[in-house]
Parts: sequence; structure tokens; C-alpha cells
Amino acid sequence: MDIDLNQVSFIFFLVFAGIVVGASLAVILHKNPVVSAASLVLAFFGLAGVYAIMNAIFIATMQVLVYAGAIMVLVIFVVMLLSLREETHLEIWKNPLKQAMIVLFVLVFLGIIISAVNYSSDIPKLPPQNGTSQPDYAYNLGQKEGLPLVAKGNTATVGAATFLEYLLPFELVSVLLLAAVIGAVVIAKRDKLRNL
Amino acid sequence: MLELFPLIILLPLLGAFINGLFYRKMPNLVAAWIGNLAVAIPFFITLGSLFAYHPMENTVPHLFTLFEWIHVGNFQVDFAYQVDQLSLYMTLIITGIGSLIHLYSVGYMHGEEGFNRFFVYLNLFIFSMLNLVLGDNLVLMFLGWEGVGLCSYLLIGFDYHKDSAANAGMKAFITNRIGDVGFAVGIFLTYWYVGSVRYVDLINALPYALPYKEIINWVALAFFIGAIGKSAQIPLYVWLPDAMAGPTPVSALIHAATMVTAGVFMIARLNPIFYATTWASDYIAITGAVTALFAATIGLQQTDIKKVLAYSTVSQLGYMFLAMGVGAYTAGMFHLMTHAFFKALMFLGSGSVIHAMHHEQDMRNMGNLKNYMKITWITFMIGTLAIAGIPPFSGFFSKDLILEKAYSHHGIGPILWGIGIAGAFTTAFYMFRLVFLTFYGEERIDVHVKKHLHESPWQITVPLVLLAVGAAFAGFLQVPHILGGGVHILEDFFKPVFEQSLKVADSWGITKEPHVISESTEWILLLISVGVAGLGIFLSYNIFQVKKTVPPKDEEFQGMAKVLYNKYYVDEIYDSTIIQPVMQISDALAEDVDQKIIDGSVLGIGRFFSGLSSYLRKLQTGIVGDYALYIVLGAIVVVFFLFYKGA
Amino acid sequence: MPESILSIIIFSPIVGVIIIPFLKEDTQVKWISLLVTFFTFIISVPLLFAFNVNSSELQFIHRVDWILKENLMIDYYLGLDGVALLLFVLTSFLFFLSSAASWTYISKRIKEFHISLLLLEIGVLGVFAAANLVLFYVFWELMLIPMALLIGVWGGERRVYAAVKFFIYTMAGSVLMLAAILILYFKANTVNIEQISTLDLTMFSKELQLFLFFAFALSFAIKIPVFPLHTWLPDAHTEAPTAGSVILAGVLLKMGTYGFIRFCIPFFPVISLEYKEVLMILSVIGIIYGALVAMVQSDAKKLIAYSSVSHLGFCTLGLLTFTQEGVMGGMIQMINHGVSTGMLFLLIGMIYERTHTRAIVDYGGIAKVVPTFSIFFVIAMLSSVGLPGTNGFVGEFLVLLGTLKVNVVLGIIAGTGVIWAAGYLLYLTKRLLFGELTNKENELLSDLNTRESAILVPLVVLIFWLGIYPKTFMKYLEPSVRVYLNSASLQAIEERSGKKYDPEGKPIARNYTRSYKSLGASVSSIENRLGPYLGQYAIVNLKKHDHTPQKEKQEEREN
Amino acid sequence: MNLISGIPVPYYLSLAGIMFTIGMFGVLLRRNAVVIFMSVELMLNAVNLVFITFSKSTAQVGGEVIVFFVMAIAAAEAAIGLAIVIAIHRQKKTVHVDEMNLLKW
Repeated sequence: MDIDLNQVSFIFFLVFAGIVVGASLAVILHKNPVVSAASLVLAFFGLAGVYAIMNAIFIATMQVLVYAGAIMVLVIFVVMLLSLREETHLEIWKNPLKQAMIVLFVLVFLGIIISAVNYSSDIPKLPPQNGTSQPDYAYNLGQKEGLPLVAKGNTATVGAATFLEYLLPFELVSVLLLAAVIGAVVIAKRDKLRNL
Repeated sequence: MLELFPLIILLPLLGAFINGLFYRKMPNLVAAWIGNLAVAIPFFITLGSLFAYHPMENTVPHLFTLFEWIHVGNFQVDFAYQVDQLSLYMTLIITGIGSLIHLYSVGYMHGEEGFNRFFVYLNLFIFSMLNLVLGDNLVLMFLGWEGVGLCSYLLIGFDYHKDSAANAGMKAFITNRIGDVGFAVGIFLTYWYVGSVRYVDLINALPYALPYKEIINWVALAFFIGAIGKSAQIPLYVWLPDAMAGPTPVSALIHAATMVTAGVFMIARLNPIFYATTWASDYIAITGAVTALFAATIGLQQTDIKKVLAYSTVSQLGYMFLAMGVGAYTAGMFHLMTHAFFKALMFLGSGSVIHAMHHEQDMRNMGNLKNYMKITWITFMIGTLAIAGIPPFSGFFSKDLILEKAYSHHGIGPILWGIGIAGAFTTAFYMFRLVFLTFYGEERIDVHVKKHLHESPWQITVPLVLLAVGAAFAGFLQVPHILGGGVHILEDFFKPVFEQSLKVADSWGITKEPHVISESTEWILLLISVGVAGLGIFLSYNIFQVKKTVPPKDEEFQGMAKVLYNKYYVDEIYDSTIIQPVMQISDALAEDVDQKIIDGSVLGIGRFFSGLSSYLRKLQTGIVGDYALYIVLGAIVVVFFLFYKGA
Repeated sequence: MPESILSIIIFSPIVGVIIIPFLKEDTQVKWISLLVTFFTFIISVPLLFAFNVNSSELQFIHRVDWILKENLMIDYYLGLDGVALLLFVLTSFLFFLSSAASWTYISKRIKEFHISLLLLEIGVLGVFAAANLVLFYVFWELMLIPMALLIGVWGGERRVYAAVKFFIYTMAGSVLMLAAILILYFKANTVNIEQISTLDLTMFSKELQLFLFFAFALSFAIKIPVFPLHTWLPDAHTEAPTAGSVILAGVLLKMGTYGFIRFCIPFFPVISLEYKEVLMILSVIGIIYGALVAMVQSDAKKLIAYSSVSHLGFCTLGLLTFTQEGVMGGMIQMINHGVSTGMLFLLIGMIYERTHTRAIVDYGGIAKVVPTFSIFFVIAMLSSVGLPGTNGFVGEFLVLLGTLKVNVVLGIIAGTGVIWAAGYLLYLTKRLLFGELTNKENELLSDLNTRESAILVPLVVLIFWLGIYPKTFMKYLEPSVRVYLNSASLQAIEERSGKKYDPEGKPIARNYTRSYKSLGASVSSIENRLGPYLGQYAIVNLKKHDHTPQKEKQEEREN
Repeated sequence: MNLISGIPVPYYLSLAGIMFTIGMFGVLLRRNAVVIFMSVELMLNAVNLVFITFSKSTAQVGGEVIVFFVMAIAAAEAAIGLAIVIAIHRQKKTVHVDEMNLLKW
């Protein structure tokens, strides 16, 4: 049963990974930005699948909602807004030296990453602490009426960790988002402000 | 009286201080009174102290301390003073002749601009000079030593608006400074070898210094360099003739009677060192003898009355050093005193002439002044006879004593004597040349000047007369025993000062046996010296009185006379061999080394980096993509480094 | 005296910095600046009386936890020893005079000028009072910026060039110093000056000691400046406004020599003894070189700037003799140079205010027009020449005395520096004051007014005070001299080498390194102190018994 | 061998690495600012994957929380970045980064 399930999840992993890689390549290789954006959405969906396989349900959901939904809509919206015409050919850097350098650097980078991955095969499993993720999600919230109060399940655990342990970063991020909203409005606005 | 001794030092300072603070508002008369009293009172105190001290019996110096000066580790120097025969003797000369010259200045400087300022400087000079002679340690002597140098600088440059005076002052100070470095090095060496700079300690340390016999010579030589500078000996004498740019009382006081003899005094004061020298004293004697003759020859052709006297001063100082070099300290000090009298007298006399002639100093424009200025003429004659060495005037006794001692000196004695005799002849000749050109012969005086020509006021003539008395009779303090049994007051007077060092030097076997001179030899020497003086006077009479020769105009000097008139071109030689090269080196250092090499290399580092960055900034294209590429490059390096380190 | 007296003095100029921006009138600004600097000076004077001259410890200590004491061990720690005390008071005094001297000299941006001046005062005072390296470094850098501004904003024609040069030069030095401080901190785990002075040296390898010593030495040598690193000085001095020049010459250069006294030599005695000849030779070159170059300068301020190179050469030379006489001379010379060169710069500034030219040829014969100025100038000049009776003599004489002991050749060469000094200074005086009045414009010069004379008179008093009764000042320096000499002695090196026992198996006595206080023990003879480091050109004394003073001798004889 | 849902950890990491590299290619090669922006998103997601992977493999929940934050920051970045693209397009009528070299001087 276990083995079967693993085989199934492995097959799913391969499928989703293929989607991610293929869609990613389409993002950077297609000359039409609209197609790129659509491919990116696809890649995000694939990635959400991978997350799901990893049993990170909350993040998988957020991936679909925030990335594939909100952010990509914004991107496509901008593409449309700017009415970027389909480019006649794939616009890349003209300088062959630069192209060679780019390819070389990136491949070197890839090599380093792959070889680094080989070293990561035996990451020590830390003893489960307050926020464990496997085998069952749990977050110890303290005591209530003498009984331990525990958050259970992936979403509950992540939520508990976010609002207990990472409350300050969370609040800072919210401030950052606010600033980004205001900044985006100011920057994207027409020159009226400048004339004030 | 000895308790009042601090006053001797403080009064001149006080005088200078008061006059200095209020010199712009003070009436001339008040300033003159303050200035004169500040020197006259110390003179009388000194006179009283002399008797209170009982110099003929007392052998222990009277020491007193005013206050602490510099105390560092072993180096203990105070404002402390030593009264003994030597310092009393010098103090008497300084305050005595100083008072007369102060009085004289009242008349001479009358109506001059800066009258008050003049007395400030004079009092300051007396103060420094007293520190020089009275200090109980070398550093205090050095204070006086440089202090008199400063006053000399200020007084030579008294008419600072004249370029020549300002330059002469500067020349005097810097030349003296060269000597001062020698003096300072001498002090340092003394301190490090002896551990003290006090004279009393010096004398006490002498018996233990036998292993350092060789070094003592070097120490003595260092001090002698100081003496060369201050006392205008070869090769540093060049400042003294130029110093005549100062007012005449200054020339009389500083550049004849007192300051320039400081070198001689210093050797006498440091007798523990100089007695113990083996070869250095010969250098001193030779330097002295050569200077005596050399300066005298220059004096032969000078036409400026003060320049003649200046060279004669250099020459007479040479005699004193000759005496010190051959170990005849009493003789040197004796000549110092007689010279102070007759040279001060002659300078003041020349000042009287110059004053009467409205600042005319060229002898070619004088003549027959004896009819106009009786007192000046007579007193001047006495001085001239004294310097020429005609008995019974003072110069005869002192010069004769020096020549006798030189002759009897071991080894090179007779040669020194020969040079001395030649100098004596030259001296007699040029001094009478001066007299004949000035006071006798035709009148070559400018008509405008002649109208006002008259004898000087009493402030000028009284000092002249008093000095003339001294110049005439001071010699009887020390009379050779072939002449009527002999008087040796001075020798006995100085005995306690030199005795102790002499004993040590004797015990080391340094004092060489002098040639024994028989009485007849002594007579011969005496007659020769009087004879050459007479010969010099006769020749001079023949040329300038009988033939009425007058020195030609500046550009008409010929041959040797031209060389002598131009002082052997020594100034020019110094200028081209020392001053110009130094200036050129300095120029080269300032322009090439400092600006180009040192600053250039510093700026070069800056230029290197700005050059480098002009290449590096080409990486800064401003295109986002390029920066992204650099980020990747940096990431590769960082990851690679971490990876390498982890592996 | 309150515990925080030093902090109060150091930061009292901040009052002015706060008030001045709110003032409207220029006169008010000047008055406030003058009052604040005067107040700073007045409250620093009692330190002189409260100072215990028998103790070599730091006094008036003010200590507060500063940066996370448990973890970093860096505290706010102020204290003064003798030499620092004199420089501290001199600083507050010269700032007061500078503020007064800028009364009419500065005509633009008066507010900003006085703010910079006051900030600079905080920095300089702090440098002399800091008792740990981090604090020292902070003040050292703090002083840099206002000084660069003073030169760069209120200077002459090439002011920006001079300011940048000054800034970069000093920065280049202080970067190395920062590196050395960090290394010291990480190795020794302390930045406390007292502790480092008695530290066990075995934790540093010889090479590291060499690096640390020269990192400090280079930084200080630039500041002094020692011979080949001096080229910023003439430019900075020439371009700076009067107040800037006075402070630069008066106290800023002293920070370099002070650094040698407090840091370089006590920290690394082995290296300083081994390399003292090198630094001595550089100092002597500086003396002669500075004097020769000064001789041919045509700009009066530049001339005096080069004379500073020469005079500071005497300072470092004296310090490196390691004789009592030389070190005392070097320290006294630090004060002297501040007084006499400061005064010369003040004077040049005063005449510049009237003529707006620094070229010497534009002057000549002005003594008749401005007699008071001339008197002051001649006094300052003579003090700079080192005439006995003035301050310059005491310093130079002692320095040369010490130098001759340890190295006869260098002593004599350095001695000739005195001749050159007379040369260039007299030549300058002659060209400025004496001779015929060549420039017609100068006939209308006005003489010094009361304010200007009042600035100069205290300096004249100091010149003669230091020259005639230097004991007043030397008594403060004596403990510092003892600490300095003992810390650079064989015994101290032995004690700091980590050995517990000497070759014979006896425990090594910790005479000097028990605590900082023990460094102030009385000084033994130089032969004992330096041993083989004394060098081959040193003079050896007569036998010991010749040192007994006259009095005892007499008693002996009577017995 | 460390497994997550039966799949070895290096698989996930390799996938992340490949994704990151592709994103990097996109950033470096493309000139269209919008596409570059999308490539950056790809890279961000690759990093997110790594976070999740380690979070799971070490049994720490913190990684997942961080990913959540990264998403929020990505949203903020998207807002600002696209606003800038719009502003630049309005000024220069182009979204090609090689024509925007204002970062010099």
C-alpha cells in the first residue's frame, strides 16, 4: 500500500515537474508576452501540484490563489494595458560575447546547484519541535483548563506559527504591502502629482 | 655687599623691562636716566663686592641661587650665580665700561629716533652679558651667550629700515649660531661625561677624567667653535666688520669691549677642560695667531674708520686666543681688560668724530681733525699708542706678556711668536695710518660738514677721558719683573681660579715644560716688540704724514691692495661656496624633491586609482541586464566559495 | 570636583552648537562662540590645580558602560595623565584665542564657521581625554570633518584641494589604525589603554607586533607629520583660515606625537626600541629638510608650515631618545610649538586680514608702520628660533641633549637644525619687517588693535613663562615621562614576555606591569633601561661616583 | 535517503534548481521588461520550492510560513515593478531594458 502510494505520488511528481519545466521554458522562449504570461500561470499550477504532493496543502492553495490568481492577473493586465505587440522575433541580447557569457555563467550556476543538491541528500532530521509537520501536523498552543491545547493539520499549524511565532514579521509584511500599494499608485499615476 | 649681588643681574633687566614697556610714551630723559642707573648701580655694587670678597685671599666662590630653571633627571640647571675672581673681573669691565658707554650714548644718540628703544637693547645686553659671566653653570652661560647674540642682532639692525643694517644683523646672528651649536654640543658632551654642567662639579670631576684624555680635546674643540663664532676668529669672523652698521656705542660696548671677548672668558671659565687638553689648545693658539695677523693685514687698506677698528678688534682677539692657546690664561685675561679700555676708547673716539662729521665714516673725507676736536684727538692718541704697544701704555704690557708666553711655549712657540710680532708691526702701522689720515694732514672735509665741526658734548668727552686713563695705566697691574722688579697683582688675583685645574693637568703630565727664558732673552723679546711697533709707526708717519698719501677711490685699488681692500674676498667666497649652494639645494628640495618627488608620488597614488577607476567605470553601463549579469557572477563566486569551504 | 568633569568640559561646546543656529545677528554668534570657548577654557583650568602630580595614573576618570559591556567590553572611559592634561588645557586655551581671532577674519557663513569650530573643539578635547582606543578613534574621526570643512570652506584659493588632501591623508592613516585597534581588540579582548600597556605580548607574533606598531605609527606619523608624509601640511596650513592654522599647528599635530607617547611606544616596546633608529633618522631628516625647504618659500604661511615639520622633528626625535632629558624635551616641545607657531600663524593672519596677501615680497619694511605687530612678531620668531629664555630653548635644548647621549652623530646633525631655524626665521623677519618700505600700499597699514593685542599677550606670557620657569609645566609631565620610559624598558619587556622565571629560576619581579600605576615607578639609568638597544654611538658616562653633587663632596672632604 | 512523500529530497531540489536557472536565463537574455519580471517570479518560486522542501525534510513549519511571506512580498514587488514598467513605458514608449540606461551617472 505504501509502496503503491509512493509510486503514484512519484508519477504525479514527474508529471507536475514536467509541466513546471516545460511551462517555464515557454515563458522565457516564447516571443509573445501574452503567451509567456499564460505559460507562467501553467507553471504555477504545476508548482502547486508539487506542493500538494509534498503535503503542503496551505501553500499549494495560496500558490494558486495568490500567484496564479492575483499576481498573474496583474501581469496580464499590464501586458494588455501596454498593448505590447507580439514581437517579430525573440528579443535577446545582440552581443554574441554577452550571449556566450550569459550561457556560460548560467550553466556554471546550474552545475554548482546540481552538485550542491547531491550533498543535500542527508539532511539531518531535527527532533520535532513545537511546529512539526510530519507525520501529523500539530502546534502546541499552551494549556487551557489544565489540558494541552494543540493546533492540528497543515493549515492550522502554519496559521498558528504565523500568528504566534512570526507575528512581528507578519505585521511588517503587511506594512510593506501597504507601502507597496501606495508606491504603486504614486508611480503609476500620470504626471499630475509632479505638476502640483 | 655680596648679598646685593642679585641686584646686579636684576637691575639691568628691570631697566630694560620698564623702558621696553613704556618706550613709546617715556620722555627721552627719563629713559636715559633709567638706562644709565640700571648699569651704574650694579657697577658700584660690584666694586663694593670686590672688596667684600677679598679676592686676593678667598679661594671659595660665592654661590647663590635665584630660582630653579630646568630640572630633568640628573640635569639640574638653576638661575644660580657664581661670584669669584674671574666673574668679578668681568663684571667690573662690563658694568664699568658699560656705564661709561651708556653715558656716552645719551650724548651720541641725542635726538635720534628710537632713543628709548636703544636703551632697552643696551640694558638687555648688559643683563645677558652678566648672565654669561656670572652664571654658575654652562647652560646659564649659554643663555647669556645667545642673549648677547640677540642684543647684538637687535642693535646692529637698530636702523632696521636700512637694508644693510638688517642684513648685517642677520649675518651676525646666524654666524654666531653656527658657533653656538658648537658650544651647545660642548655642553651636551660635558653633561654626559660629567653628569653636571656646574663649574664646581666640573673642577671636581676633573681628577677622574684621565681615561677620557682624548675626548676632552674634542669637548674643548666643540666649545672653541662657540668661541670662534662669538669672538670673531677665523673662519667665522666675517660678521664683526659688518656689525659696524650698528650705532657706534654699540660697536664700542658689544663689538669691542665685552661681547666679543666672551669666547676668551669662556676658555678661562672652562679652564678645567682647556687645561686638560693635549692637542686642542695648539689649534686654539694657531687660530688666534693666524687671525691676529690675517685681520691686521685687512686693516691695512680699509678706509672706513670703524672697519679699521673692527679688523683691529678681530686681530686683538686673535692675540687673546693665542694667549689662551699657550696656556697663559692670565695674559689673555689681562689683554682682554686692556683691550676693553683702549678699543672702547678708540671706538668712542671714532664715534665722536663720526658724530661731529654728521655720520661721515670714510677717512678719505677727514683729516686735520686735531684742530677741531682736542679731547677726542688726545684720548684717541693714547688709545692708539696703547694698541701699538708703546710703553708705558697698557697695551704694551699685556701684548708683551702674551708674546713672551707664546715664545716660551713648548714646540711651536717661536713660530707663534713670529706671527704675533708680524701682527704687532702691522697693527702699529695701520693704527697710525688711521690717526694720520683722521687727525693730521690735509683737511679733506666736506664744506657743509666743516661749518658745524666742533668738539662733542660732555656726555661724550667724559667717558673718553675716563677710558683714556684706563688705557694709559691699566697695564701696571702686571709688569714683567725685568722692568723694576715686577708687579703681578693680576696673576695672584687669578691664581685661585686656575690653580686646581693646573694641578690636575700637572699630575697628568700634560703641562709641557716651557722653554726657560733667560733674562737677556726676555729683554731681547721686549725690545723687538717695541722695535717693530716703532718701525710700524715710523713707516706710517713716512707714508701718511710726510708723503701725505691718501687711499685711492674704491675702484682704483691695485694689486695686493685691492685684495686687502676687498678683505681677501672672503665674503664673496663664502657666498659662492656656502650660501648660494645652500639656497640652490633648498630650491631643489622645495621644487623638485618636495613638490615633484614626494608630493608627486602621493598624488601619483591618487592618479593611479582614478586611472584605474576610469577603466572600471566602463563596467558601469547603466543597463539593467548587465547589472543582473554581475549579480549572477557575484552569486557564482559566493556559492562557489561556500561550496568549496563546505567541501 | 564632580566625577563627570571631563565629560562636562568636552561637551560644553555643544551648548554653542545648539544655540548658534537660532541666532540672527552675526555679532551674537561671535559672542556666543567666544563665551562658550572661554567657559570651556575656564572650567578646564581647575584641572591643573586638582591634578595630583605625584601620581602617574589617569585622573579625573569618568567611566560609563557604553556598548553592551558584557559582550563587547567597550566602555565610555575618559581620563587624563600629565601630558594629556597640558595638551587638554592648551587646546581649550587655543580654541578660545582662535574664536577671538576669527572675529573679523571670517566674513562669510559665520554661523557655520563657529559651529564647525566648536565641533572641532569637542573632537580634539576628546582625543586627549579618551582612555580607550575605540573612544579615541571616535574622537579622532570626529575632529577630522570640521577641520576639513574649516579648510575647505573658509580657506584660500586652493582650499578644496587642500581640504581633500588633508582629509584623504588622515583617513589613509586612520584606516590602518582602525585595523590595528580591531586586531588588538580581538586578540587581547580589551581596548583599554592602561590594560594594553601592561599586556602580555606573547599573544602577538613578532610580525603582528610589527604590523600593529607601524599601523599606529603610520597614522600618527601622518598627523605629526614625519618627513616623507608631510606634504599635506603646507597645503592645509597655507589654505586654512587663521583659526584653522592655529588649531592645526597648535593642537592637531600634537595628536600625532601624543599618540606615540600613549599608544605606539607603551603598547609595543620591543618594536619601538628595535626601530627607534629608523624613526630618529626620519626625524632628523625632517628637521633639516623642513628648515631648508622653509628657507626658500615665498609664501609666509607655507614657510611657517615647513618650520612646523622641522620643529615637530625635534619632538619625535626627543621622544625616541628614551632619555629622561630627551623625552621631557620632546613633550615640552609639543607645548612650545603650539604656543609659538600658533602665535606666528595668528600674526600672519592678522596682517593678512589687512593686506590680503601672503606673499613675502609684498611686504618689507613694515616695522615702521606697525611697530606693535613687529614686536610681537619678533618675540614669536625668537621663541621659534629657540632663544634661551623663551620656551623654544627649553624644548630643543633638552631634545638635543638627549639625542647626543644616544647617538652622537644624529645629535650633531640635528644640532645644525638650530642654525637653519635661525636662517629661515631671521630671513623671513628681515623680508617682512625690516629694510626699506617697498610696497607703497603698506604705508597705510593700521597697527594691531586692542583685541588683537589682547589675544597675543597671553601667548607672550606663556613664551617667557615656559622659557624661564618651565617647572610649572614640567611637574605635570614628569609622571608621564616615567610611564613612557618604564614602559619601553628592558625590564618591562621582560615582564611582558610571559616568562614567569628568569634563567636562574627566580621568579621575575613584576615591577612595572602589575598595573598601569606601577609603570610610574622611578626611572633607572638609561644603560639599565635600554641595555643592548642603546646603540653603538651612545656616550658612556664617567664613573658613577662623579655624579655625587658638590655638597656631598665637600662633606666627604671635611671628614 | 531523506524522502518527502516517498520522493527523494534531491529531486525537489533539482527541480528548483532547474526552475531557477530557467528564470535566470530569462532575466539575462530577454529585453522585454515584463518578461524579465515574469522570469524573476519563476526564480522566486524556485526558492519557495526549496523552502518547502527543507521545511518538510527537517520537519519545521517555519519554512512554510516564510514562503507565505515571500508570496506577500512578491505581490508587493509585482505592484511596484509593474507600476514602474508602466511609468517607464509612458515616458519612453518602450519596455526594452537595454534602452533604459539611466542607472549610469
